[in-house]
Amino acid sequence: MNIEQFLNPIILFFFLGVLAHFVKSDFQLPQSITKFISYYLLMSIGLKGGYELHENPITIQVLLILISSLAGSLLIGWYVFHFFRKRTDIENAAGIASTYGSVSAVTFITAVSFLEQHEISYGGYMVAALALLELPAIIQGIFFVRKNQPDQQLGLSALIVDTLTHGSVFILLGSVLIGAISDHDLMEDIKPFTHSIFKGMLCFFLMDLGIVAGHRMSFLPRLGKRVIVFGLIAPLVHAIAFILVGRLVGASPGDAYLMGILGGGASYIAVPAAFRTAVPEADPGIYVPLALGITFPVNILFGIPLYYQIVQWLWQ
Amino acid sequence: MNIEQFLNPIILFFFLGVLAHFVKSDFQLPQSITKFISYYLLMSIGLKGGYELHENPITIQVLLILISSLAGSLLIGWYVFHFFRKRTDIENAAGIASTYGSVSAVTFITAVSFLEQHEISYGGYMVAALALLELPAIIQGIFFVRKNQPDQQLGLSALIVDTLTHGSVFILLGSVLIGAISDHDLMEDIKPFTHSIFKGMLCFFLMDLGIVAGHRMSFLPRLGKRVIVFGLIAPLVHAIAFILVGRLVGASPGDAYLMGILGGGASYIAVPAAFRTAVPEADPGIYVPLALGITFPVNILFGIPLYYQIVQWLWQ
Amino acid sequence: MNIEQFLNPIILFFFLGVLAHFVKSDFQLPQSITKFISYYLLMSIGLKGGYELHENPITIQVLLILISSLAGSLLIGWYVFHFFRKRTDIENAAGIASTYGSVSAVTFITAVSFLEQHEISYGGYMVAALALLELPAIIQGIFFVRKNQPDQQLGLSALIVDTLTHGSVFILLGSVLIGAISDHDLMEDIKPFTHSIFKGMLCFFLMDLGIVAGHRMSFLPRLGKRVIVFGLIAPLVHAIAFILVGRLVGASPGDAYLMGILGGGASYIAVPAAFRTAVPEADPGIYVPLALGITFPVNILFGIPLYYQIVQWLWQ
Amino acid sequence: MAMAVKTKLEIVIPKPDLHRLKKILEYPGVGGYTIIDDVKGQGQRGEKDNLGLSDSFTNVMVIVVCDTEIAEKIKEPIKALISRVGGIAYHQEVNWI
Amino acid sequence: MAMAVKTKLEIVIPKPDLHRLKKILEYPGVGGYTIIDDVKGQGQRGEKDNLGLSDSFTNVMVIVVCDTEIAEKIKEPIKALISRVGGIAYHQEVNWI
Amino acid sequence: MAMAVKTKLEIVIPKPDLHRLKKILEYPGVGGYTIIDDVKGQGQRGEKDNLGLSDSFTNVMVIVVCDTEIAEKIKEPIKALISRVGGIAYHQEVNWI
Ligand SMILES: Nc1ncnc2c1ncn2[C@@H]1O[C@H](COP(=O)(O)O)[C@@H](O)[C@H]1O
Ligand SMILES: Nc1ncnc2c1ncn2[C@@H]1O[C@H](COP(=O)(O)O)[C@@H](O)[C@H]1O
Ligand SMILES: Nc1ncnc2c1ncn2[C@@H]1O[C@H](COP(=O)(O)O)[C@@H](O)[C@H]1O
Ligand code: NA
Ligand code: NA
Ligand code: NA
Repeated sequence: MNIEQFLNPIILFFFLGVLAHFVKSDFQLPQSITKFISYYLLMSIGLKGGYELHENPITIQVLLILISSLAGSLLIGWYVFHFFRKRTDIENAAGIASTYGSVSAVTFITAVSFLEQHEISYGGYMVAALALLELPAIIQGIFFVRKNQPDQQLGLSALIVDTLTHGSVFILLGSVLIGAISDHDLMEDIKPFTHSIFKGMLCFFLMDLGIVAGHRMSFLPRLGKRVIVFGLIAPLVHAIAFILVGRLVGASPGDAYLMGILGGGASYIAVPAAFRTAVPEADPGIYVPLALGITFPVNILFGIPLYYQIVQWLWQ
Repeated sequence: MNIEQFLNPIILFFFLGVLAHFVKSDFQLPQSITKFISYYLLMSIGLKGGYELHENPITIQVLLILISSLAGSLLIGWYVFHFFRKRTDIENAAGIASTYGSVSAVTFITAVSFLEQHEISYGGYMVAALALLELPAIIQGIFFVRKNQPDQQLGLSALIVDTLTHGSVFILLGSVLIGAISDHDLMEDIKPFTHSIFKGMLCFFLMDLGIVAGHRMSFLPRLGKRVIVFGLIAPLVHAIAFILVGRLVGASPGDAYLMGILGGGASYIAVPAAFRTAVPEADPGIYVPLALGITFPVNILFGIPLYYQIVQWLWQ
Repeated sequence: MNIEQFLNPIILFFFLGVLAHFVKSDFQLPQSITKFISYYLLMSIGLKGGYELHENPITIQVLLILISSLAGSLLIGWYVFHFFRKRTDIENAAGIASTYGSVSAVTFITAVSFLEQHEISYGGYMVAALALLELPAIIQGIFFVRKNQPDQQLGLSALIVDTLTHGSVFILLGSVLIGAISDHDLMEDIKPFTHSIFKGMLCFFLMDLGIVAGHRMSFLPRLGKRVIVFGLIAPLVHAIAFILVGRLVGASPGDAYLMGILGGGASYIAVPAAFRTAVPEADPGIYVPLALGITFPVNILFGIPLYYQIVQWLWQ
Repeated sequence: MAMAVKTKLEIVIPKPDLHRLKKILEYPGVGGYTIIDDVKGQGQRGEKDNLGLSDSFTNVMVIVVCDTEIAEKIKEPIKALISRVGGIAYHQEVNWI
Repeated sequence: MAMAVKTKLEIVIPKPDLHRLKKILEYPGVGGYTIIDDVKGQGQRGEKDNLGLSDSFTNVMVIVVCDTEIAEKIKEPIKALISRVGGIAYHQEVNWI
Repeated sequence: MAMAVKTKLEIVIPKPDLHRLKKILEYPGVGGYTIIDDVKGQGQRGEKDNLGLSDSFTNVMVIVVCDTEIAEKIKEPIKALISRVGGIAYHQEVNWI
């Protein structure tokens, strides 16, 4: 296996953060800084996506990519729910289902910087897809819970508004929009902020996220072996399936790669936020550690280079 | 009317922030980040002004600009006080008077980036003027209150010290000074920080300010129609008057434009800070929403391009 | 004497911060921002050191520099302890000893940017030395206390782990490591973050540190004249001694200069952190004000240019 | 209102549920409240370390001083909320200055 | 001083007025205080949301534990301050450890 | 557990010593605690202004609600900790909701 990722400072900083937790370092960024940098990253990637969306209008091809990704996301949510339904209570099964059906913005951002470093292009609509695919699997998961509790209303529109206005989704969508409609000359002035310092900010952010992941890993022993094995294998299976679908619908290598990242990623920001509101009975101490403590590291360490090799091999 | 401002990402991010408030998004930057970015912006603009102050020594021409701006600022404070004196209590009339007599640093910064984008030059002393013009209208407003309360002392020197040492005034003045005396070669090393990422930081800051403005707008219904109409029209009138004065004293187009911005802007940082200390009876729930919820958006959305057209027309 | 440092914006911002404290300005950065920027600075300098460590492998020459600096650091700790042992209680004597035996990361960073501005090269191992030299004098100081309290165990390994995992030491060491092993092409992408905006961030940080220094200076009157005179003179003596040793072991001018900075610097981050844990009886209100309120300003204002002249003179 | 005896309620709940608590505190007679943002904690539901981006591991503390009869009225809905989302609440008498 | 009964005062005031409160707390016998910075709140003067740059919409909470006679002495100036600038204050007995 | 009378302990200590306090609070029967991070203060050992990078001038406040017998048990080690590292602690009765 390629060791390239082990020499990538972005990845190394993530593991430095994990290490900080395990050696009980008091190195820790205040939550305000974590928020600042995460919003910065989402704003930057959003502006970039919007900018390119403007350049390359949406085609049938693009619609196929979006629709098949949406279908795949719901399919993952559906099978994961039924898989865990037998093993845990309904709320937590739904939580895990939404986690894997939804997407991971940070994995996506890390993958985009991997693509750029290999000079592979991708469509700006993929960033819009990132924002939009956070939602459906969340709604589906909450629906699974509610249909078993006929006394509670689904409150679908409230739920959609809630998810779309969640801080991280909101700024991503807003930035895509601003990127798409802004005057391009004026956008140039922002690039030193959104582009030049981006990778450094990402290093910094991942170090911080590593600490959070380390904290969440301490919940893992509670989860049981089966669940952990799922967290290790599922991202790879989902990602490869999405890449194959990308091949079938005729996506470009870069787009198919990012489809894999969308499929393989597990959400640990939008899902807990929505579930805390809609299904407070689901325990974030289960689905967040799974997504952030296992699936995220698997994706950035092994997934990102592996999916790339698969794409190269399928498109050669 | 020119729609250019509607395609300016800086402005769009402000309105994204306002929107975040109204759709009840939980997107919100911690106050520590707001402080950090605002100090960054003030430091950057201050260094720039100081640097240019050093290059272009002060002339009679410049003194005329400063003196006429000072007179204009006091005149605004005087008429606004007497206008509102009949409609509300003395403390709040004074608060509104100081708000409009004083200046808005963020409007100024946004206007400067508008000037730069249109490649119009302006004098570094205008930044010094920004810092210095925060003060007189505040003192005048507090004087209006105190002369009606003969038992309380004016404490003029304490008041001046208080305002000049208020965080945002202090860093602006300090940076102008450092910019003026620093070795120019050493200043070059700081430019990637103070110049390159400036516009991006401004976008970020305005998004955040949009949220604050949104919050403050919820106070507006309490203020009454008359007051709101005042907040809509006053900035345009004040700005145009200042630009005309600029024409009379022979200012350059860039300087006159910024005089307009100084006249038209309403202070929502230095004034509440000073009034909380000196006149705690004045309600920041009145003058802050007026300045930030109405006058600021009017200025950046309509004022900034309008004043530019007026300047072009007057100087053609 | 050369007034160059008085025109250096980095230094001027430090004194602007000190001034902010003394004029009772409410200008103050939240602690979260202070942490963010300090971690940023340590990460940047660490990556840089690691990168260069990778380029220039360690030689006998380098080992000589490291060993003589280590010896010097312990010697300082030893004599300072015995000097203060007669004048104050054992815990505080040990605190001051560790403070001066250990090193000051911010002084080092400021000195590095001084070197770069004068285009003098230095070895990446000096950054590793900075990280490693924080430790020995701390252990020595704690040992002085413990050997007088035979009932308490030294807990040496716990102490080493504690110091090496202290936030600021941890990120510095971690970044040196990542800088040394990372793919160099990938490192290039991070440079706009770690290099271009570095000096500006340093200005900002020093302004903030100036405020903290101002606060700590208010403890100084308690310390007595002798202690203050020590804080004024010790850095110069230590630094010059270290530079001379550097000359003897055949260090390059840049390396010897930084040896001087290591010797002359007094620790106000790692030492209080370690002592709060290991010797809570020592009063940080004594050794922190001494290091931050006196020795640090002496070093950056007088030391940095003076040591440079000495080096030039010795190596000419 | 000097020296009147009042009831002080202190409530710790997960930050994402603050809006639910605020709704309860709209009860007429509750004159106000104070919010200490972003507190950490340890309880039956594990550690809240105030890390991460979803506020799922962050608490807030809310302090309400009101008349004792009013406190009696809002106690039940607060108790119900806590049993659903986690947290604690307790009350004491205080002397209003 | 173990187990002594003391009075605990809790005061919430606008952040820009903290220096006025600190001056009151310089009263001899007040051994110390603790400040919780940047709290939010709701009261008669509307919402304090801890947003913006002037600290005008930010509160602080101050906790003072002192002898009951001392508390009696500083109550009046605190009350006067609050009636001028807003906020609340109340006190209780506590057992000092 | 409704309306049970419990003891509330409030402890202010230097932030670097929080891990010591947490160890005391591992005592069986202490069901949980709440931590207010980064508080400022004034006491016998001078001002804690929450500035700087070593947390040496920063306090934390910890709130523990537990049965009165348990509180009696942990009081002594808390007192010993405070006398070593500084800070204050006190307790009161509260009514658990
Ligand atoms: N006994 C306690 N004393 C003080 N705070 C507590 C206690 N139990 C729980 N808490 C707080 O309430 C939060 C939620 O508690 P729980 O729902 O039991 O996990 C914890 O994270 C603590 O902040
Ligand atoms: N009944 C209350 N209970 C708790 N805190 C209150 C109460 N009333 C007011 N406060 C706090 O005191 C601040 C100022 O109150 P006011 O001056 O009434 O607007 C509010 O923002 C709250 O933080
Ligand atoms: N009388 C008091 N009332 C409230 N808080 C106090 C009091 N005395 C001390 N403190 C807090 O405890 C911390 C440490 O106190 P000390 O060890 O006495 O310096 C102070 O910084 C305050 O936060
Ligand atoms: Na997925
Ligand atoms: Na004005
Ligand atoms: Na040293």
